[in-house]
Amino acid sequence: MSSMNMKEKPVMDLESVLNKLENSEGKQYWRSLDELAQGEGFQEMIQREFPRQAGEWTDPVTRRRFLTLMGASLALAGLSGCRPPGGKIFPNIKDPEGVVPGKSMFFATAMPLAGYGTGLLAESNQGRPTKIEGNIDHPASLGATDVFAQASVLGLYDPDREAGLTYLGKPRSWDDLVASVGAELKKSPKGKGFYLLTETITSPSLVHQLENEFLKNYPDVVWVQHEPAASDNGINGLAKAFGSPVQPIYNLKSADAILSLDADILSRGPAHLRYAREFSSRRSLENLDGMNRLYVAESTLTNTGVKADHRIPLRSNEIERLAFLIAFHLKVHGVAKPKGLSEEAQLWAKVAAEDLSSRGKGTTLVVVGDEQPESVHVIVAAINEKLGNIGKTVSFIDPVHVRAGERSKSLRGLVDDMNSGKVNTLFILSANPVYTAGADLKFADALKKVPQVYRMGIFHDETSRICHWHIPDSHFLESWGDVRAFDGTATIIQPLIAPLYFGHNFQELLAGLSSRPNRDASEVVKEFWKTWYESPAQTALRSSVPFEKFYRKSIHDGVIEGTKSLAKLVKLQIEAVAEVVKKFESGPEWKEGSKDNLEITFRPDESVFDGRFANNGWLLEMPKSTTKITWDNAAIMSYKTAVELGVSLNTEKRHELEDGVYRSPAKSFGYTGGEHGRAYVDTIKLSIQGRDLVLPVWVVPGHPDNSINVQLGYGRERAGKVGTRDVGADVYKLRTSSDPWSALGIKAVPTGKQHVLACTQSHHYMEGRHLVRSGTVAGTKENPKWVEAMGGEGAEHDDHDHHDHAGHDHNHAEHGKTSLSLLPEVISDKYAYKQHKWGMIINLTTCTGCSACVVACQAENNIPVVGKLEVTRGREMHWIRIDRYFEGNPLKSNTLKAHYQPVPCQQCENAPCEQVCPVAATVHSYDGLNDMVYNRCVGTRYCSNNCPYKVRRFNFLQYTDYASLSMKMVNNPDVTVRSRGVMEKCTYCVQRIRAAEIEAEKRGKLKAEREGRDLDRAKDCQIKDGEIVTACQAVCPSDAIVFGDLMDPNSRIAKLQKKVANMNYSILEELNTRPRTTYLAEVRNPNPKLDNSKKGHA
Amino acid sequence: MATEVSHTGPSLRPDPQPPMVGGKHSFDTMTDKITSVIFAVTPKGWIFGFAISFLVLQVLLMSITYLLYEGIGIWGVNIPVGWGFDIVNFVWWIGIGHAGTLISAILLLFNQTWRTSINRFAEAMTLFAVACAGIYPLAHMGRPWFAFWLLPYPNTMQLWPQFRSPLEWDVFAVSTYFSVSLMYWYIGLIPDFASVRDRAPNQLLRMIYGILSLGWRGGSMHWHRYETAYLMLAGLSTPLVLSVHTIISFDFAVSNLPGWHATIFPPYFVAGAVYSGFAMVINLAVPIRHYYGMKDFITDKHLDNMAKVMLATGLMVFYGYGVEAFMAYYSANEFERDLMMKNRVFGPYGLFYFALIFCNGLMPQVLWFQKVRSNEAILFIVSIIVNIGMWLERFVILMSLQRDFMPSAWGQYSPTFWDISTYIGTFGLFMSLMFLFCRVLPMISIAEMKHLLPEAHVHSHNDSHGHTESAHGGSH
Amino acid sequence: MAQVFPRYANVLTWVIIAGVVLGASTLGVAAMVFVRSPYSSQTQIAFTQPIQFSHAHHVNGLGIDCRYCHNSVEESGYANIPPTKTCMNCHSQIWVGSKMLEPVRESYRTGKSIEWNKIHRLSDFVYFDHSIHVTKGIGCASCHGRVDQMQAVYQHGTLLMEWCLDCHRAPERYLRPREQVFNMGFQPRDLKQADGTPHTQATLGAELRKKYDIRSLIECSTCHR
Amino acid sequence: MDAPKTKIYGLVAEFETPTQIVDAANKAREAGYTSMEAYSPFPVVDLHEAVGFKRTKLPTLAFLGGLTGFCTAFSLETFTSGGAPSFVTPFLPDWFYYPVNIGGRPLNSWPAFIPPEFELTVLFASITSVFGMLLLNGYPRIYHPLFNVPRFSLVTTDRFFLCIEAKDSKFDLQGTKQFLEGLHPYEVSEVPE
Repeated sequence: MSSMNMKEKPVMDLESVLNKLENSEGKQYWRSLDELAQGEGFQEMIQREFPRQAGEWTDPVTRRRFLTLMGASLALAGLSGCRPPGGKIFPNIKDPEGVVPGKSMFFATAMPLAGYGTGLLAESNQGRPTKIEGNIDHPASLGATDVFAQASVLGLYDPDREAGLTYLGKPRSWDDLVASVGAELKKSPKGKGFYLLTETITSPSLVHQLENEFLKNYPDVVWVQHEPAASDNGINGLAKAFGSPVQPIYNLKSADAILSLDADILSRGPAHLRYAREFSSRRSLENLDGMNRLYVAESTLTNTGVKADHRIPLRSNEIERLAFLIAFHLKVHGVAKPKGLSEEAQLWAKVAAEDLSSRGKGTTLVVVGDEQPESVHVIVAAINEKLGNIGKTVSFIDPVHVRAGERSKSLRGLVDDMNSGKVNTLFILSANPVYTAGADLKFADALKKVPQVYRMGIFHDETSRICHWHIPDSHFLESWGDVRAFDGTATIIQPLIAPLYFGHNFQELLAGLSSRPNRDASEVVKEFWKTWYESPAQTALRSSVPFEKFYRKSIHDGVIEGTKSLAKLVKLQIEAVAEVVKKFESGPEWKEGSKDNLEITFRPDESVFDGRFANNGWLLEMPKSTTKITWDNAAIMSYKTAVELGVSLNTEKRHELEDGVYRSPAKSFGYTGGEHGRAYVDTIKLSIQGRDLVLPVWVVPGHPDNSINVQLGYGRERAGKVGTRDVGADVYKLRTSSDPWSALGIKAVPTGKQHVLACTQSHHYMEGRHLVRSGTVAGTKENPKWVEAMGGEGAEHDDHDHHDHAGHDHNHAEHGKTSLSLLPEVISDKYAYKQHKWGMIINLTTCTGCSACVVACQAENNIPVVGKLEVTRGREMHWIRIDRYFEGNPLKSNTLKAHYQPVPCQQCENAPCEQVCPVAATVHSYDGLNDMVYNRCVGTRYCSNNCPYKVRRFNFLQYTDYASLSMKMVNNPDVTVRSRGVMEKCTYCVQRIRAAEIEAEKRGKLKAEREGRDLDRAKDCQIKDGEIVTACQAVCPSDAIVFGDLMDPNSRIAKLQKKVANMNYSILEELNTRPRTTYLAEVRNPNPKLDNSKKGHA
Repeated sequence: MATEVSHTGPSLRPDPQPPMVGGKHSFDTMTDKITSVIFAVTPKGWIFGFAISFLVLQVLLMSITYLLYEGIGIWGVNIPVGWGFDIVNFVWWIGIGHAGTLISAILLLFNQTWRTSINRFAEAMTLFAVACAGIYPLAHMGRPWFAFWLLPYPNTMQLWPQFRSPLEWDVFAVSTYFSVSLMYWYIGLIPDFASVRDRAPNQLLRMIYGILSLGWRGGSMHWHRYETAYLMLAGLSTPLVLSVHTIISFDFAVSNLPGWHATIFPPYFVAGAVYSGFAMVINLAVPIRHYYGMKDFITDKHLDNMAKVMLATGLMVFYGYGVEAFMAYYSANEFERDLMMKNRVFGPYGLFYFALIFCNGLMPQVLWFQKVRSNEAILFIVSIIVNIGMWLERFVILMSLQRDFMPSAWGQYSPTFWDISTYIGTFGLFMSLMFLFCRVLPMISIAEMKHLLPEAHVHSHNDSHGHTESAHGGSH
Repeated sequence: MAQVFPRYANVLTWVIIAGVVLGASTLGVAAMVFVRSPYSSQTQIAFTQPIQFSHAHHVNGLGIDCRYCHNSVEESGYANIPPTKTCMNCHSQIWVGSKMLEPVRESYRTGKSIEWNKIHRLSDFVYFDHSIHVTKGIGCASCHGRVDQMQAVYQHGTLLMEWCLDCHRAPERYLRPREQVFNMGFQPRDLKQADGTPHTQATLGAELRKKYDIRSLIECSTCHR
Repeated sequence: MDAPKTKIYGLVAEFETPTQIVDAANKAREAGYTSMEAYSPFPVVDLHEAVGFKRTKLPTLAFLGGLTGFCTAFSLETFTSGGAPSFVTPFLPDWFYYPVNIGGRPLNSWPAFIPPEFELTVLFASITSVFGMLLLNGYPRIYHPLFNVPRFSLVTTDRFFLCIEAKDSKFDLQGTKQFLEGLHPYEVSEVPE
């Protein structure tokens, strides 16, 4: 279960997989299940496979929203090995080797996103992938994952994938397809008129197939790439700067000061997990002097911006100016002082530049977002060069994806060719251009002119609808393949389950078209790596290990050694820089932003990315980290801009609502637009070049004025049952291929109508309570005890003795001494914790609010999706929520400070919830867990009322979907599936704790037996620190969550608690609930010259 | 035999007090007047009224059925506001009930003869109100079909209820309250059942009421034991009625929520209960005395007294609000303060708070005036407003939930159609039962009323006279 | 005429009252008894299986160890129902032609599972782990009964929570030495105490509980997660 | 003394005022009659003493009932939640003992146990007093010889009856009839068994 055990049965796992999927026996094993699936006995077993309880779908909207089942029978392949069902038992014909019935296993694989891979370990319960963990050995993961990887298991079972291979809607066989494509290719000798449209491709084996087989045989085939959410500005800019296209690799570990220009390094991009880890390693509270400093100038509030020590919001088109300004201050190759920019921006740039230059060479880093124009990348390259960072904090490698730099351009070319009739055949691989292509391209119309279009994709979506052929693609958990990470490291993608929805593999198609047609994907991949292995470059490798061994090891480890790209020696092209500078200075005058000079910026969405995840309930319901909006996108703007545009922020107005959410009799609050769940906001009509779109307005403090940010990926017309109907608005309609990231000259007019946003936290302020305790390095040096002191203020005017008690009492609580209670301590009598005392520390300094923990928890604990309507009623079910508070004056965007605070169940020792439960459905366990017993709960909801942290969640309706069978397969068999009317909450992943405990007990018992002596639990049955890893902890990229045994003095958590005791506090400690979950204060490292938070702590 | 009188203490016996019976009445006419209601042909008005109530009762059944089918998600409750109309109405109904017990028990102990004519239907009101209240704790559960887990009995899980929970206390309090009130009401009825039996026009009624009366004959020793039991019950239900609403208030006071966690709750909940209870009694008494022409038994004096009680309890409640606000300020606990300011007074439900201050605090001050107290129309309206006020009070208290410790979790609550229909439905239940009661049971205690007549007095001089006579007789 | 009821009415009343009181209480008791009865807990009921597999024959007669078929019982929470292959290991040599075994052979041919009827149905919210119980010295027979004497398997215990608690409250009531776990017919008296007198469950249990340092776990999350 | 031919329950005399019945009862008592009973529409001051009854034991019963109630609740709460002292717990049956750590509260949270204890005390006390009253009075008894006397039905309206029962040793039809008539009743009538 824990990351430790993941690596316990290596070879065995591998063999079993190979068995399953390579030798015919294995195939037999899989297919037999399909046949099995037809028998009604099997259906019945499936019915019984998971708890069947009373209650049907109730809330119509939720029902519509939630995935319901189609084609169950096939979806159930691989299920029969699971826990025995209620009515019948269906044993295997032959147990797959190495599979211990009832035990889950982990397989290394990787998830490609926009071409780039993140290494994963997928947990399989008897052939059912149920959970994703990060692969510690993988450079882009380091054990963490992002929300997309977590949610990928849900995507795997998504019944909407079920479409089948069709031609004009009629079913066709794979062979028909191969024949038909072959015919198309042969129409002209060299395949002229055949176009191939793909997304970004980094897969070495696929590239090899394409370039060395396919394109060799058909040289006139045109291969076009399209990646809506990626920009080539970076690569092209650096190509200018260094003469050849390169990709930057940052080393945040050794950067003391970082300046980020509109680059959301901590939460976006193929390497963000790694960067977040590296960044947090430099924000350690144990070593305040070593803390780095982060300056962020950005065009919309990102997680990186929230963590910044100094952040200045600038319109996207001002960032360039700022870059030049800084370059000027750093005296980069004759950059003159650019005009314009506000006073404070200029000051900010000056101070930042001074800070950068004042530090040693190669100890700083300037990063810039790919969305920024090439010129900025050039100038930043120059700056980094000037600061001596190149080779130190930033190095460059050859682009990882092939044909770098043509992604953004080439689509236009294709459209032109389609319109001019040059295209006879178009094969679209996974991309969804009809939806994602720029509005100016009118891709759909052009597509209709192509006589024969093939579409291979996971979903039968907007594009498939107007294509002749639809070929169901296979999910990465279903198919063989390989992918490269941001730094070039390659990983072999191995399937954990046979394709559920007739999915096929593009590489098999290419193989089919090649001279050696019948190779399946696994063979193709293996073959490629064999050639790679035999290539002259790998002599060393060959001498050390035979291929089979090497290949298996590579699969098992999830990384192929020797594939990491080497840093390139680059030389800055002075003239290129000079040219850029000249161009900039001769460029247009700076025009201050105003309501007539609005800017719009487009960014991929943190839930649905470019739209490809638009049918994923987990992601849609995940509150976005800064806005806390679910199930929607919005036009994000600053308070000032909203007022100037005449958006009414008084949400009391009773306008017609689009959806039938009942009205709140209560008035809502300030510009936050209502509380918990329901937010009535005005909608605004954005129009640009005659195209317009209506979006709800969401005001975010700290957003640059006169700039509107919109997120891609919503308003899908054919996403599936979950993501199709009125889920957000499609901003691609506003986006042109010419300026895909930001555009000027947009008109914004309030519609006077209102829209209901499902927002899980729209109360922005902490109300002067010290829930998040935030301070500075300097402040801490002055007064190391400030955190505790704040606790005092927490109960500020509270009678002072009382508070002091509370204060100390908390510390004592650790040793279980004094108490505020008049009653004697239970803990001191028979309920003294004998062996374990589980606890959790959440580090607010490093938490980047990325929400990976939220989705991970949902995946691990079978947490249902409730749908927008229920969220608007304040009934979302997430066991861990990330609170977000703002500080500062909403009118002064640059003074803004924001804080993240993940809040799971605090596992109080004096739990208020337990005392009020009439049926003892929530009680304490022998190791101090606050157990929640679903099957005892009668649902009075008193516990939730009495929970000061409001972390309990209630099944107001039948949220868990018992109706759709395929959805059951994603459930974690170790966790009870809750029914209607039952309270639930974070359990510290008790299933993992108990599993580890059982293992430890067994270990100890056998040990004692071997040594022929009595068992001594304390000695023999120890659980290694780190053996139990909670789902949230496992995925956390910034390592902000530490879980462990407070009684084990050597555990990481115990040590941490001792080391930074002065930073350790618990929320609402004055209530004497004695939470087991405590927090480390948020410490920033502002530059004294800019520090606008005068006192020690904000 | 002064000693004897003292040992029984207060009793059904009349004391020299202003007559609480108007008009010219003998034992006979009085019995006749009260029982005749039962024997009379069903009046059109009654049929109409009952029909309406019964219809509304169906709304309740519908709502409950749908609730069981769909789950409490059909209500407006959410996180953080886990309790809404359900508990508001529960507390409100229970509160209504209290006047009945108070009138029949406490006033009895205090020898208030004016209770006699109203205690019977006041007690009925108690029972019916508690019945309505009882629906909510069951219905508001997520899994009502497991409600029996709150009862202690040896089960196959070997589990027991969690006795530290106020909700568990409620189980004991409410069930005890209901059963004691029921018994109290019933033994009060026994002699009257006998009267009805003996005047019944036909055999069937004779049999029915004969069984209900258990064959009551009114022997001297029976009366003696009867009085004793009745008094003990009065003595027991007095602390009981206080404890019940105290325990209800514990549901809130025991929690740690700002706005709930207050020691003032028990007393001012009890006061509030009596307050609304009396209001409800007036709301019932006024139409009844009109409709059945019982002005002689429920006199203006009765209304006046009840109005006074309302005024008194009203002031206590008002004081309670004051203390709440003051404590919030004086405790210097930021959460309490914020709750008071950011939630109650100026929060989203501020309107309700001020409304309740008006309904319960200011408006009832008119009861200081004799003129108002003697004007049953105004009294009726005032009582209705008070009942609304008391409902608002509970609502405002429940709404403390929506903004407690963590601003991130602050939320709002708004009732749905089903919240409201359930509430209205309970009126259907209440009124239907009330109508049935008026129709088939003696709505005023006959036996006790008889005391209020001068003929009921034993002229003690006859005692001594009797002695001599008997001696004389013996000499014969 | 004033007399409403006949003389016997009094007796009748009391008879009725007595009847009601008695009836109610008996009903209550009956319910309590019922939920614990084999009928409601489905114990002692042998289902007909697609193959008349006799544990008695295989365990008692042939002396095959439990773990030969239920091979994951020591390492996993789930004891495993043997795959057809396991049957065929022997039955590809012996009783090859037997009519009775046709379903096995068919399953092996067609790759279609044998549909056994499930005997032990534990609620879905209970997480029972075979391996730990076996490791800690709880014999198969303690929960499953004398499977070695069952022609057709039936459920031995009620699987009610009280049934589990009976042991979880005081494990010594059922503990046996580790090596005896798979010994169906084990009796404490087969073992001698230090002083040579035969063990009783009491003495043995106490001794083993100390030796194995076994806790009494009745906390909820031990089984419910 | 000659027993009457037709079996009769006793003789009943009807009076019109409370005062009369009290006098009558006193006289009858003084005349040495023991098994008699006076009936009235409402409790008449000390009539039961006039007839010669003692005070009832009901209060004692109720007290005992209350005590039982308290003990029931106390043991239920303390024992089941494992709060009993350690020298008791070994003797508790499994099913009556499930100690769990509830929010760090002691197993014996006696202050929290008070409300149910109080409620059960009241409940049991009330039940005993009510049913005690009925049983001591011999109710339910829906058939009674007195109902054979047509005018007896007035006892629930405005008439008072003194009944001297045949089982009284001093009872003889004629003498007793005369004695009763000597009390100037409204009417004296025989009560057939």
